[in-house]
Amino acid sequence: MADEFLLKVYVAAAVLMMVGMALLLVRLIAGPALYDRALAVNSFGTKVVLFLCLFSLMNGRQDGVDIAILYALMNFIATVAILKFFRYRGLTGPMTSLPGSSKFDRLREARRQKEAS
Amino acid sequence: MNSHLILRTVSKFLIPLIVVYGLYVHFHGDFGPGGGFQAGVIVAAAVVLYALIFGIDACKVAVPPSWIRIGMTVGVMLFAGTGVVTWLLGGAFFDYDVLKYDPDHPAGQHLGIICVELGVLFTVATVMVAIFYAFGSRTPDISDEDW
Amino acid sequence: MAADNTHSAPANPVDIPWDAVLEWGLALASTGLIVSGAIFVLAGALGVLRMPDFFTRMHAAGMTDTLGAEFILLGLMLQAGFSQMTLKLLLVAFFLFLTSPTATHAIANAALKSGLKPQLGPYKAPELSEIEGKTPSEGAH
Amino acid sequence: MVRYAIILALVMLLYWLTLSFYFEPLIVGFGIASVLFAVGLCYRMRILDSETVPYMHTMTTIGYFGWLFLEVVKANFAVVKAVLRPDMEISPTLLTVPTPQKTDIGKTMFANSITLTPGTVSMDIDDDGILVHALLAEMADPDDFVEMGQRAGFSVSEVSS
Repeated sequence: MADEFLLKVYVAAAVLMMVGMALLLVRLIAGPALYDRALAVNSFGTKVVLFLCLFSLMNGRQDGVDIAILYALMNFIATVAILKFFRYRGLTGPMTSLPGSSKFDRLREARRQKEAS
Repeated sequence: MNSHLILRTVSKFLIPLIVVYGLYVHFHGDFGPGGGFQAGVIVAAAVVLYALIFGIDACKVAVPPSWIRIGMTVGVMLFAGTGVVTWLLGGAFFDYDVLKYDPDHPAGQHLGIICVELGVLFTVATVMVAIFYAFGSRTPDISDEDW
Repeated sequence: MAADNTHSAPANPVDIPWDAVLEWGLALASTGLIVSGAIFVLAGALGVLRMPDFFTRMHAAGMTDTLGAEFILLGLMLQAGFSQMTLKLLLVAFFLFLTSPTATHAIANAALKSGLKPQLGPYKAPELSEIEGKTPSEGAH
Repeated sequence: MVRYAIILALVMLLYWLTLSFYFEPLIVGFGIASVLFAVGLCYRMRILDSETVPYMHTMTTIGYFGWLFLEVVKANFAVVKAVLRPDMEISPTLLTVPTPQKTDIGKTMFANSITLTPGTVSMDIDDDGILVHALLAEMADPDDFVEMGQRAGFSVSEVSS
């Protein structure tokens, strides 16, 4: 009884979320600046995560939640990579330096300079 | 103070979590979605995140290219070596049952799959990092006006 | 169940089906959370579509990421009960709580550094009659 | 650093068990191997410090997240109203909020809390403080952020690294 009712609720929420995703796709295509598109992709990813959670509870399986965790993490990395590429025109340069300078670090620094020369 | 402070702190926090998650995906290929290929990509993604934040030079110190070369080779050798071992033991190529025969329980299958998947994990993770190093080390040859 | 322990009452006139009440209560609570979360998500998407400039769109997207996500995940957690699924959903919620503001901050920072100027001061959406007179490109911005 | 490595290993093992829920010796053994690999990688990456391992403040952080969630719920309705109104009366404002926190992780917590609260997004962080973009003019009061800043600083105990 309650299960059938909940199934309907899940389907309704999934449909609402799909409408939201369609709206975001419009922004993704129309967005005047690159950053609008990056924002739309990031927000789309969040919705995909929620959608996967809904879907896996609907099926009663855990696989979807695993993929959702992964998607949440990869979404972050993808956003950082896109932004870094378009800001520095490359993925290599450091955005920030590593803290600390222990003896171990100095040894490694010496080794790196030896390799470079 | 660097304006990338927030990115740095959050990324540092996330790197071990991503690595452990990748290896979880690897070792649970039996029970859920996962396996060597996906796990390799996830572990490589953690390294790529580190390289994005701290620069590729720091990343090459942490994960040296020599390790990458060794990892690629070891992975392929683990994969092919499992097949050769089964072959030498008298079975067909990748006939895992020869490794440890047990009529009730597919122990040989488990052992063989673990070895093969470990090889896939090594190869995929290291090749992904190698591709990132190779592409990332290129200087952009398109001028800014062409974008 | 609770009625079984009270030995003073010889016959229980109205046997309340506690299991069904609990089940329906949980179902209704999680329905409320999930539906309101989905509405927040939809409102966020609508905001991303109709806000005037990039920096204001960011707020709408952030709304989706926080309250919409947390409400939906809370509703799902109520349904999952005490199980591994709840722990995994908690992890999803935690990662979203951590990564989505960071990603929003990173996008905002990159846009600011690349020279995108935020549009400041009071703003009102143009009337429908005003839009019709203009060219589509002006209306979209 | 050894202390951080041990704490990180314990927390990662807990995380693995949460994900896995198989308590057979073989799988747990694989888990321990994975945890050791992750800690080793962190050691190679030179990120074993109080920012990678902020798990000592878990209890205060959970309390802070509870308070923050209420703030988020309160702030959300104003934004939803602004978004859904047909005439959409908004007044974007920029302001600078000082950061009283001493550690980087405290500052991160504060900036992320500002971003999480709908209607305000932290855009840049430097020595002066955090540059905040507010959607509505009434949200752009630096005094409103003082309590959040104090709580954010308290939630990570503000022990200098």
